[in-house]
Amino acid sequence: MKVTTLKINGQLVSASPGATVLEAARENGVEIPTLCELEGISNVGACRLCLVEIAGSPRLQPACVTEAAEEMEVQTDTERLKRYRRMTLELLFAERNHVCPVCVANGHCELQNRARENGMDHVRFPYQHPDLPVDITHDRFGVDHNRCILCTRCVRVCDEVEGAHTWDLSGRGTQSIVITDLNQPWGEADTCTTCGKCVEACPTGAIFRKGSTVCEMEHRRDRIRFITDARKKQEWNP
Amino acid sequence: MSTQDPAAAPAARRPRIATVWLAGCSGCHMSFLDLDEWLFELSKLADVVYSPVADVKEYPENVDAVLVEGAVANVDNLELIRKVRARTGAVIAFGDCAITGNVTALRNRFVTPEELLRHAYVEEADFQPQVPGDRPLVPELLPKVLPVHQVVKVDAFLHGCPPPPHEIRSLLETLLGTPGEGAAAKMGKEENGEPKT
Amino acid sequence: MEKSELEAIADKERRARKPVCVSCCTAAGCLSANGGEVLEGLRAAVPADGADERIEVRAVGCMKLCSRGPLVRTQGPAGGTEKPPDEILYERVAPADTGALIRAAVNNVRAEHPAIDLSQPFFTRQKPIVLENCGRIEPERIESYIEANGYRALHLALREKAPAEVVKEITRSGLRGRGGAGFPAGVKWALVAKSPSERKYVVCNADEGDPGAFMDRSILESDPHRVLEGMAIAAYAVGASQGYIYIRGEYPLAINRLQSAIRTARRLGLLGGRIFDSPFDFNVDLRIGAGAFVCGEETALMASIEGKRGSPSPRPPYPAEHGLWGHSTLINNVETLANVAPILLHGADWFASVGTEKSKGTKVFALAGKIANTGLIEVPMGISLREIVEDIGGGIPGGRVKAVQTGGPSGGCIPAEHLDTPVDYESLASLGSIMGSGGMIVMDESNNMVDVARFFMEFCMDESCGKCIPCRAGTVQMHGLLKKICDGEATADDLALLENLCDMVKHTSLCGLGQTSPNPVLSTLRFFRHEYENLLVAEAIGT
Amino acid sequence: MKKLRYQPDSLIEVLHSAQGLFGCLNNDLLLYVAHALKLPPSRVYGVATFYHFFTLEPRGRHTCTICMGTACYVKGAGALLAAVEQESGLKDGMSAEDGSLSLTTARCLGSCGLAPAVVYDGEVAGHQGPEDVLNKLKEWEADHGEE
Amino acid sequence: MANPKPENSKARTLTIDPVTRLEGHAKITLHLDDKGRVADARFHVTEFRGFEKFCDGRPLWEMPGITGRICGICPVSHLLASAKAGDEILAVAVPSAATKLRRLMNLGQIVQSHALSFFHLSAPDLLLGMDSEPASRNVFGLMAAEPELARGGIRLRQFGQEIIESLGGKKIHPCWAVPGGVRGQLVDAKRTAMQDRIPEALRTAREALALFQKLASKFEEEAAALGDFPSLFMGLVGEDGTWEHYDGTLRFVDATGSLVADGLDPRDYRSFIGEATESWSYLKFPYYRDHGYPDGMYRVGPLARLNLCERMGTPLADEAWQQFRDTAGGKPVTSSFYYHYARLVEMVGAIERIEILLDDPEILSDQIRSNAGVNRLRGVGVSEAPRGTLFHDYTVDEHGLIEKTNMIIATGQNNLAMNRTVLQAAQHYITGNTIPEGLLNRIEAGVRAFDPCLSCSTHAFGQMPLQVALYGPEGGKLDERTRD
Repeated sequence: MKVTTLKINGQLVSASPGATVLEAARENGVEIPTLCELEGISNVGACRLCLVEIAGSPRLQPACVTEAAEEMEVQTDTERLKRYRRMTLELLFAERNHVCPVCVANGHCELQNRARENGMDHVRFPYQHPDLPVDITHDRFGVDHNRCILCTRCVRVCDEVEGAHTWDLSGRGTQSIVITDLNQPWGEADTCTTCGKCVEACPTGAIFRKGSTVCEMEHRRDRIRFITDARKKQEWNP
Repeated sequence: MSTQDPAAAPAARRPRIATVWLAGCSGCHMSFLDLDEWLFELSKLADVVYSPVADVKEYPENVDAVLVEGAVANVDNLELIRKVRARTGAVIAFGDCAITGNVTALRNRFVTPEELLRHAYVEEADFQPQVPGDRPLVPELLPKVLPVHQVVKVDAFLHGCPPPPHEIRSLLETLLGTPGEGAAAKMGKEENGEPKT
Repeated sequence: MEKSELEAIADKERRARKPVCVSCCTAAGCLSANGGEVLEGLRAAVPADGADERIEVRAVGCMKLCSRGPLVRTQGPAGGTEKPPDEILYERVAPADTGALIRAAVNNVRAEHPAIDLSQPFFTRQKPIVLENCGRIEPERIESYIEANGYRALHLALREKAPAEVVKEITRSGLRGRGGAGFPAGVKWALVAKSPSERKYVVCNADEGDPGAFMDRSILESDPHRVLEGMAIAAYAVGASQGYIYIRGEYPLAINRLQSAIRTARRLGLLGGRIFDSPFDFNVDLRIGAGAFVCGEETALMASIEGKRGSPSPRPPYPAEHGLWGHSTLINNVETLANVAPILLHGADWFASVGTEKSKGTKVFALAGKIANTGLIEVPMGISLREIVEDIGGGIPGGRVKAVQTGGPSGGCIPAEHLDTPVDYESLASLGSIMGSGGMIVMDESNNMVDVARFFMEFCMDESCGKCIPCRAGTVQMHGLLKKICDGEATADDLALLENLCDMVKHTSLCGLGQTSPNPVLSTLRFFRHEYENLLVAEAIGT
Repeated sequence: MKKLRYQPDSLIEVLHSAQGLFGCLNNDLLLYVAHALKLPPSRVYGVATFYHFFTLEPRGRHTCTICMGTACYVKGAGALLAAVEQESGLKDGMSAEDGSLSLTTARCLGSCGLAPAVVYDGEVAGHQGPEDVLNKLKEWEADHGEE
Repeated sequence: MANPKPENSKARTLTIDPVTRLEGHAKITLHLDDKGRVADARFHVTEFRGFEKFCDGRPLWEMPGITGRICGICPVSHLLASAKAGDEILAVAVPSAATKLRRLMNLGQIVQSHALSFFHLSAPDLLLGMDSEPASRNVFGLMAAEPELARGGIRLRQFGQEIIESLGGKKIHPCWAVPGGVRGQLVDAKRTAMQDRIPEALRTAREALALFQKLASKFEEEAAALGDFPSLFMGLVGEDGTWEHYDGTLRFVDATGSLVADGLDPRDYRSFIGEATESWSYLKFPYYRDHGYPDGMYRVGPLARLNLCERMGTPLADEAWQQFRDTAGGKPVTSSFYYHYARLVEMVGAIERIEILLDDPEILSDQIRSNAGVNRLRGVGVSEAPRGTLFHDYTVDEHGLIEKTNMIIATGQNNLAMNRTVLQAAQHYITGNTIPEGLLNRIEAGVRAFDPCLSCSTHAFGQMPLQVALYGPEGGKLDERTRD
């Protein structure tokens, strides 16, 4: 099989044909931080954490949607990228009410992990402290918009994997909010199949199993990949 | 703890550290006390010149480093932290309330503190409901609870709710790594305060 | 439809013309100043005078000097009893004035009503290509457009040129996208033409969202067929058979005129199947925007045409490869498409002779702000800002120019000392601004530049689609910092943080809206830093 | 909808028509549109709330729209807005509780030559000062009083 | 203020700022009459956080984690009261192993908190002396002067903290007790480790008790001046009147030892406890409703618990309890200074009970959590915090979102008594024109005896500066000074 050869951080590496820069980096053990990306669903390039420098490109490119090309020279970890990533994370933390110590996902949160890994030790921007609702009308799950980072993983997994399209975004800009059906209480959303994929996909404590107590919510993101892989490879229908 | 003459020669002077408690639950200080027997080591390395667990009432001058627990929530906190900043070499935001506002800042989603005060002291009171308002005895709440670094410059951040004792210890050891020189010199930070020796 | 039929329509139209022509502006600017009643008044006045054999009243498009509207122009035959000027442009006409104007026109005299000096630089310094028909033809009558050489370029393309030759002609002309960034139109066309996609689309971007810009609206209201013709030529060149015009919902008049233009063009066979008996089919549908600035961005615009939320997507893939419903799509804005027909008719060399080395042709600007003459202007590329502001615009009455803002929320403020800068893509960019779609706002000493930056940031914040973090959350924080500075509560640290944030948002945002949102701050910081610094305080208030 | 052949991509056009007919887009209407176009309800809601044009709340009897385009802003539109906000007690985007008035702003009407411009119930008025706007509001109020 | 300036005879103000070695923010004002005698004294709590409001809208299940953050010293009390309120709302039976584990954690907390109060905060007064040098009158000074005692105290507190950690995974703010039970079981290795430390812990506690008994004679003046007055006492008792810290019913006794009320269901707390507000303090003033405000003053905490129970229920503690009660001739002990004594008795009892629980095979069970949805819309949880009875009262919607919260915290219930103590101490010590620092320290010590946790009581996080202000007879503030 033909492979793509490129340089990541000065190292010559090879990647599967058609692989994105992110996949190429992962295949070669290079970590690029992500938040909106989730294996098994489409990529939207929205969180901007995975931006990398590509020689010859005037703009930074999101590794999750940029295809690795022959002889490409990629830098994933320059000072400038680190600075931008820290600031992106600061913006996220300032945007809503991420009170880690009392969050159900404390200790199992991708946002928290990204902050730690990227050395974001404080937020220079004023916290916005919006007054956002919590919806636990669903029998089994809950959504706390205070902890939502609008990554839209729930929207995509529900649409692409489950096929229900219960979730979508409403509003725009900083007023954006994830909704179920016609912005109804989740418990009243007819289209929801209660499959729980959105719960597993959520990177933070925004979507959780009802009854979760502080620090208790662990997401099983591998379950989504399990389904999508099996489907792609037709594992059950040889 | 012995009292050292602050005017002593720099080389001979023991590092002076302090801990301060703003709007926080005291959990960070408890975690500090969870250093347990290492506190004996600490008392060999430095003088704790000011702390809620000690009796000195006025925050002293020429403090080398201070651990600040809690967020800035009222005018008393504000006054104290400014004084602390002016008199200290290295200000360390100690725990999540100091760094992010944390649980203390949960009230910020309300437009004004008045809403909360009314709830607590008027709606939930059985006898002479009123919002405590004797100033300055009862200090005025700031409109928003603020992390320490949004009020004064902060030199280092120690995370956790509370920060685990071993991290407090490791930070203190870093600060006191060269006893005698003073923590401020070690931190390489001088801000707003008197020149450090 | 044959060419001869086209000529026949034009002839018939010409023959129907009457010696005295009274034109009333019916573009949105004048209509909102009671222009509709003025038109009715003029029409009512004609039969009362029993002069309808000699006089006609025409509802035309924008006559450019919008601030003095409603505008009415009279054109009489040369050689009357006491020779009046051929052309008089009356300003601020009220319905009550109409009788007198008609009487004067019939009698070939100048009415006792204020008129605009047509020899002033506002008119003489313009170079109309895109706007050549504006205010001349009747936008609601296709015959009027055909009389003005309309649809000849389409005929020429379809019957005498191969698609590749059309692309080449556009490439040679040096036409660049008029929507803002100035990407060479020919290159874009060639990319779509080359695409193997089995379906292709042509999209006219009429989502003119920059506050302070109304060029596209005026073109569409005044000369809608010009745009349709441009689209059809583009579609022929790239191999598309379906076009969409994505137009702002805020422009009901332009929507109306476009709808009627599409209807009449289809009726005459100028749109639809086998146009001019060629194998070329082309249909155009309108898509009406619903109030989202971000939809001016190509990928967001396409999402909106598909009936979705207008959120942009990362590029690449570009619309030329992966556009509407995954098919290759050509997107040009109104003004770009309005340049197409003249280029084909007069040739690439003619077009390239106007403008500068790298910026060919003309540019339409909506001149507004504290200036004497606000309105629509079309000038050759390379003209200096000073000529536009001081000569054409007439300067600021009783004041001094402080800065000129170009490019809307994505642009920047150019200070008075740089007024001699030539207006072309590169020069404006070197000053930290952009050509943009053509809004040009002139500011005087009373305008605080920090407040202006805050105003634009508020716009970007409100218009951010919310998809990517730097734009969604970054604009909020930039706006907060600007407000803090304006309110006199910010320290030097805040300003430094603002600059860091601007750098970050510029380089990390997903689409153009975010990437350019810091521009008004960066450009005002560059030239008016002292205004920021004067507002800083030594110590944070802290509460 | 029939005219638009129930195409899912005609959602925005359908919402335009629906709002034109009913004044605002309530949940029943949105659900009906979703079913007719075979779209998920959340998508329809998401689109309806993305665009400024669509409103889910009924508008007041009178609407005052102040243009906040650049040209109007540099010529004092901010003062107009402040005057109306102070007089009516409404903020941008709000409707009075008694349904008498909605206050909105526009991002450039394209009537920059008339700056600052205000739209009263769909009629554009140019060169407005705070007093003009307040007079208009009073006029509306008086009209209503007579009714 | 080691050397207060001579003042004119008419009027002065004193400030003690901050009151140190306390947990929270507070000030004291003293109002003098024209002879320079203390006419009134007030204890002001100066922090406020608003938990009762900002918990609105949170899911019930997060409440233990959030309300634990009310206090870093007794997070376990809040954790348990909150989880118990949750139990009520789920309306489930908590597995008996979970109840035992929760009890174990609460006992661990009582040990650590009492050790902190005695060794870290009050021992400097008792051992170094009320008049010793302020700069070293603290735990570090104790470490220098009495290293063995200090080390013992530190290790005793550590023992308590490690019990909490063994169960909850961390010493401070473990989020382990949850509505319906607890989240993690106890593993055998940790049980053994705790068991190994019991002999040392018990020895230290008993030595401290003996030390206090020996020292008591040196502090007779303080015992009489620092809050010795009759009042009601309230606390939980077990079914047969045994000392209780987690379950049971509420009992009120008066200063003579007579039962005022008994067998009260904590869920009905509102029917017998009222709350008053004063304009000069963020700490509210709970009172016993039947006696009105402010006559319904009652005390809670170690002193109250020992005064109202009939036995401790473990051998060593029973013996110590008897000695304690004998100091008052078998009647309730009314001096607030004896809170210290009571604390030491409780510490011995707590360690004994820890031993019993650890020996119970069920303590290792993994049947520790009941799951359920919302089955009641209101729940009241109660526990005995180290400082006294703690109530959490939640109202939720049908899905479990908090609609209303009320909390009555131990220290708050001592508010009236602390004010009375300050007044008594001030009247006793403040006479004439010079006030030695040591006397001001005694006023502080009066408050300190209650071990007030002001983080808790105001749901505020923060330090407690004690500021003493003197007011003239006409009420105007005359002077204010901060001690240094």
